Amino acid sequence: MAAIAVERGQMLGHWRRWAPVAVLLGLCLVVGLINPSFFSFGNAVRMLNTAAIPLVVCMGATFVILMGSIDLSVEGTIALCAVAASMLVTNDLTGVTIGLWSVPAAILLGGALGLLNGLVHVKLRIPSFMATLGIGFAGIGIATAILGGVMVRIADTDFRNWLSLGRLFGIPAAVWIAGIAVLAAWVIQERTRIGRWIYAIGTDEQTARNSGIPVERTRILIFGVAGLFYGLAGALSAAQIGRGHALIAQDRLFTAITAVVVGGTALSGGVGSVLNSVIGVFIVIVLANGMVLMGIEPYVQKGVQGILIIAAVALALDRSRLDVVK
Amino acid sequence: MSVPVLEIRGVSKSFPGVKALDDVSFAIARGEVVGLIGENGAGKSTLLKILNGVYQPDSGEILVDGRSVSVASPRQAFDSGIAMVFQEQSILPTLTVAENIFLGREEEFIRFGLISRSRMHAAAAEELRKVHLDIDPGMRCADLAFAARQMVEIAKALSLNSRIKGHVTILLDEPTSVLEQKEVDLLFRIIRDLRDRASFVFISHRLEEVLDISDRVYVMRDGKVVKELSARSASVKDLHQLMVGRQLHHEYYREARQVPPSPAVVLAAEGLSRHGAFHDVSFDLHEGEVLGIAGVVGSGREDLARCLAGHRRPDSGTLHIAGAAVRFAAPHEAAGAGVGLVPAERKVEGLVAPFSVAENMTLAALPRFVSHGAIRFAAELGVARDWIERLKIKTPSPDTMVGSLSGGNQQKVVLAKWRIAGVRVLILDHPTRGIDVGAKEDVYDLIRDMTAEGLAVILLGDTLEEVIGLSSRILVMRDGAITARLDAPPGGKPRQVDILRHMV
Amino acid sequence: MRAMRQRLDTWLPLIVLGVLVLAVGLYDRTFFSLGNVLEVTADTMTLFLMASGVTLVIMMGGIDLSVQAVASMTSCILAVYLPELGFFAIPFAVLGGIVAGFVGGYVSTRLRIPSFIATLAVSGAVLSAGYWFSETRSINIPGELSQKYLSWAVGNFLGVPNEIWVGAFFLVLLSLVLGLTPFGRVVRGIGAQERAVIASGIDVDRVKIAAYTLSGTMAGIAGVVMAARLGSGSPTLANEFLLPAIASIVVGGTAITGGVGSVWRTFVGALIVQVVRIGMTFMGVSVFAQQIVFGVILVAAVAVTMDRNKVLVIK
Amino acid sequence: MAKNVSELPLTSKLSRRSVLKGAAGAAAVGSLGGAFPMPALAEETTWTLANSLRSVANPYHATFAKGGEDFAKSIGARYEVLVTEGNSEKGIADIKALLQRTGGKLILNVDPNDSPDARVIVEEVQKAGGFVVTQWNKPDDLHPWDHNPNYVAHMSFDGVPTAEAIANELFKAFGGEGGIVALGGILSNVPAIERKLGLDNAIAKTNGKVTLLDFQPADWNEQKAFEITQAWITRFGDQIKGVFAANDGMGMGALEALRQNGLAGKVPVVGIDGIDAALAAIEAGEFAGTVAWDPLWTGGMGLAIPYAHVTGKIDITKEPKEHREFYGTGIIVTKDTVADYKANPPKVDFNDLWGKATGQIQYRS
Repeated sequence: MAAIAVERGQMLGHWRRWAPVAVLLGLCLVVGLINPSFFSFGNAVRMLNTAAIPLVVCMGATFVILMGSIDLSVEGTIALCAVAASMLVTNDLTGVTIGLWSVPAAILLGGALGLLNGLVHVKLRIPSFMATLGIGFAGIGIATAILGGVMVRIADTDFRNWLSLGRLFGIPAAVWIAGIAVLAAWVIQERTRIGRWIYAIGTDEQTARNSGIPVERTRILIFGVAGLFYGLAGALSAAQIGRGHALIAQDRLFTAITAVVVGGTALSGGVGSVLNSVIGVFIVIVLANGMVLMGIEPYVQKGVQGILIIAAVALALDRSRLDVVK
Repeated sequence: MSVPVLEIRGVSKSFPGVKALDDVSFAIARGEVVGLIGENGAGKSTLLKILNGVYQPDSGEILVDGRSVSVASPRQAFDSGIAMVFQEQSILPTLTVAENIFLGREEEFIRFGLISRSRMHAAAAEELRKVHLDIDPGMRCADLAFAARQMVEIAKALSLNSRIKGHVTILLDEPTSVLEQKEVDLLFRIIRDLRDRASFVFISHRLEEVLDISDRVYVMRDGKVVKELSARSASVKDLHQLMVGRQLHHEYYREARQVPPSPAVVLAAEGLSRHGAFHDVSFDLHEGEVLGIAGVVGSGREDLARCLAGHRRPDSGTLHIAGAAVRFAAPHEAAGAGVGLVPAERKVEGLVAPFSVAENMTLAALPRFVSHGAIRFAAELGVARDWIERLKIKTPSPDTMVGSLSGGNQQKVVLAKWRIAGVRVLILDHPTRGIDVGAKEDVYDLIRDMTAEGLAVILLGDTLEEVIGLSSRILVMRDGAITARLDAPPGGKPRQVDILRHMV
Repeated sequence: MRAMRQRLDTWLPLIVLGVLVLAVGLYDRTFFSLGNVLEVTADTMTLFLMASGVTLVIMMGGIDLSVQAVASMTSCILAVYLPELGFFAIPFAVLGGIVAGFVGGYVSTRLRIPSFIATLAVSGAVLSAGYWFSETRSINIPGELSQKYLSWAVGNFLGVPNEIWVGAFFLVLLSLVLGLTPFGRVVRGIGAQERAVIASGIDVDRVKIAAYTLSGTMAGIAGVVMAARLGSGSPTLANEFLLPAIASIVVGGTAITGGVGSVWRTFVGALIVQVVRIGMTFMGVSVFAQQIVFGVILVAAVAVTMDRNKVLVIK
Repeated sequence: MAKNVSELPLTSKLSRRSVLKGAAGAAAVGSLGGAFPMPALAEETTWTLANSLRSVANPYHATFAKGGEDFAKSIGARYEVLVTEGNSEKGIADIKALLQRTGGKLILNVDPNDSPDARVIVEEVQKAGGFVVTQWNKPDDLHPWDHNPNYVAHMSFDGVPTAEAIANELFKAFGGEGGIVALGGILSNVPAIERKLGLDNAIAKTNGKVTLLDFQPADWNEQKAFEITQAWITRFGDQIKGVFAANDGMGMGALEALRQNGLAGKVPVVGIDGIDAALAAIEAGEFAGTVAWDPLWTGGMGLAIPYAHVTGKIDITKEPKEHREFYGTGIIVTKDTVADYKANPPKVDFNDLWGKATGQIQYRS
């Protein structure tokens, strides 16, 4: 069958796939040249530690974005789960103590909130932007209402050690957990049915439906899966700072979306991967870390960050696949 | 006929304002290939979508092996032994070949809750072998050429054959519209090979193909089956007549109206090249001529057309419009110079579906309908009404959403858009793809009208026959270069074989 | 039937607004007083002005996340330069918004970066600019200067607060631009099917950049009005405005995916957002429940108002 | 770390009650009706009291709101809490709505979201005939005596000497010599500016013994503080002898970053606000100190003073300027004083209107 032209010239496309990594390496090089202590083992561990929670968050956010949807409930879900987790371990507010069981509890709560996002979005036919925005508001509201303005202080050393402070081979527990979360997300993406269906739905929902994929159910489930990751991020957040409160996830949302996009996942859906987001998270973290290491004037940091992010996306995003950019 | 493998009885289906199917009955015997033809809007696609579980019938029943079944989803259809190749390609570019073939039915490869890549790829390789496509199942479909994707699509439908015990039915909704002759031949060979295990329903606008492959043909019109006949005893002309419901015009391609081109050159290409697409292309385009470009997919003709219309940039070479050198960086620059493109992907590039007929018509000429910064709606409506009448566009009103019109009428709106814009050169990329016979003839008439008014047309036809019939001159392309230039005056048309020789 | 249903859809945002107003008003009659109605409307206008320009961007299927930072920055420019430049400080401040909008549009279209990221990044740069103009503090606008140059924004005319006149002026202006001009039609077309608009020989990039510029301009004007109302400029003046602004647009029924929408819908949407918020204060909803109620009502309102006629896939 | 509940400082105990209330609020979401009180059928005859603040999600403002509630209960008046959620226009619109609903019979104690808001709020309240006390933020040229009698007073805490004092506690904790890093609030916030100034003063007075290695604004955000502190540890390593945070939240973020690197308790941290977590950290020897603001007092007294005027107990227009614009008392809490502070939390006497005032507000420009 020589007559059928099988492949298209894709040299550039293959190269593009590695562009986010190149951006990350370039960035590390620049920061490292200005401040060599960037390359120390200690700093690597510290950056991994800082990246742990954003990584977990981005795993969930990537799935939703790959479907072409968006999840703005990130902060509300994390806050509520963090508050729940900290109220279920030894603390100064409630008498309930279930120790490490609070972690699965937080994860499940996150999953439930995610399902709620999905149900409202799919069943009421509301754009995910609005459904998740509303539920995000409500999540923070509920966390505030439960606490009445106080913070829960966690006194459970086990909880904090297992999720954050403890170290294995010199690497903090949070990093290991984030690593497991990334692995889980990768397996879900590559080796499960809904993982593959995410791409199908994100690329062309109608075709996905015609192929017999239960699109509505999958959408709801994916929001649920994303919620599981936010739930874990909630537990990790509580363990990291040893407290639970309604504002614990402040600024997590835009950081997460920026990381996902900088990593090369398209907001229009279908293109990208959780591994891209891992690179994206590190680009964002190195950028923030580098600002301090390089001693950039505080009030221009936001501006420099903005310009660098534009540059990173311009280099990293495989725009050859996008006919139109929205 | 013994018990049909698949039968529908008295099926009706209505959409708001339209009765798409009216008491349709239809049967397929074991191992049979049934052709299904009809103009656009006759109800063929609706019928297939009901068989495939995308739509639910309002009344009537579906029987598989004589038993009444309900087909509530594509998945259920599949489990009942019915698979479909869609008219709009349903291959997802972001997934691999293997994933596309088994999309929505991955469970057979699941071990311990996870998909086994190796099993899936092995099974996919098996299916690909059937369609003689030698590609890696792990390859992303985005990296495949268009025709190869279509073959993957066909492999996907045929995979049903090895998944289901017993007899299966495969629905093919215009599988050949993007295929070249060689691929069509291959497809037909596969269909014939599989007849002991499968039955086929075949839809195509290319009636010769339908007669070639089918045993029986159903003709539909206005949501009803108007005739069922044996393919052996029917001719293309019969089928035309039955579909349209009127006498077929004797002279299909309006050769009599082909005007001798004027000596005035409106567009001249000199040594145009684009890396990986075409190289050193030179030609003149005269006023009032239809210049056909023939070539297989991959010959570079699509890329050439898009370069001429400013959608892509050539790497080298010059382009003159009416004697002046031009370089187009974007479509709007080409349009400004009087070059328009009627794209092959009508729904994506041709029309803004939620816009009204009038809004679409004036889109390329908006500044002309503006005074003091505001659109003159009355003038716009007037022009739209005028063109609706001139092109015999069937639409309730100029304000109707264009997305609700049939394919043929949509294409006329696209043509009207460029006529209103007053282009001097119009590039037609598969202008009759997926539109029915009656509308095709209208489009041919329109092309003759345009050339009579001095427009120059570049035509990338749907079939070779169409290119020959319409063109005054024909360029043949192969592997990115022009391999032949043929004159095609009325009465002195080149034969298909003469052109094919230069194409492959 | 279909036509009637469509006509009803058009009025749904207004109906939702009416029901909400009625609910609050029946609970507390003082809500209905003319003074209060004018007051509530006037208070909504900065939100509307900020959302009005973004509406165009969202109708194209893009998004502009920089408006909050832009409004804050223009308030700083105005406050810094009003004593020096007098009246000309106003166009100068708005110019800041124009430039920011243009840059966002340029980066998004020419560098082909998704608007979400492009405008988010521009927002960072604009924030830095705001700090630079204001030397990182809030700057007072002396009363007499405000009297002299900004009374068009904060005074009264015919018993109606000037904010409403300003808001109404831009409502009409932008509605006319969107409804009557080729620009407006192309904006709508880009949201519905961008590739077809490109293939029709329209310079889409130029229109897109223009729309982003307009969005920045409106944010700039919103910043000026806000500075006039609060009598000062501050680099954080418009904080927490972004999400309510986008919520106003969506609650009005404009599809976030583009193609469908209008400025009057955003006007009504902003009023809905405001009435829900103020209504909770009127009805004495506990602050602990307010955010929850707000979230739930927003979702419910969108469920009712969204114009789904022309939106095929809801993402 | 586990501790006996009876040892908890005052704010926690108070909050425990609001937890129950909050939980009830959350439960009411299911049946929204429960969240709404019955409409007042009779015309309002008494004054409504209200505190306006940023968000009940942070402990300082939650306690501030509680202080207002305590006072309202003590006189049996109706009490409302308004939140700005960080949005100036929302805060103002809410206040206008409440003025409308109460027909102007409103006593308002407001912590404006941004200093410019204060002028608009004062003008609106004056127009409606209500009474207002502002806290923390206001433009320098806006004075209560220019809006008699409705603008009753402005209360604040002088960030400069406070920050200077707590910075000195930090220096003392590491022996008075070496480098420190400092976390600031949102750059343009008045308290953030004042606290930075106080820190600078303290450093200047050490004659070069203490150096400021780096200053970064963490926007009052503990997460940001965590990340910045991590980077500092890389950049400066053991040059860092102490961490100054412009509020306790950021201080806690810095402390956790230190803890991740085994430095908690070795590198002292100071904060400002006096939240529970900070007090606990002081007890644990990880914080060198904090400044407690007594939000119960500010939350209640901002209502008590105008109420005294309304009921004729005082005539505010005749009060001296140091009773119209005054600083409250920040209590420095360190390892030495924390036990005493927790055992004897500051008491609030609503009849002693200016007992805790510490002088008229000074303007530096």
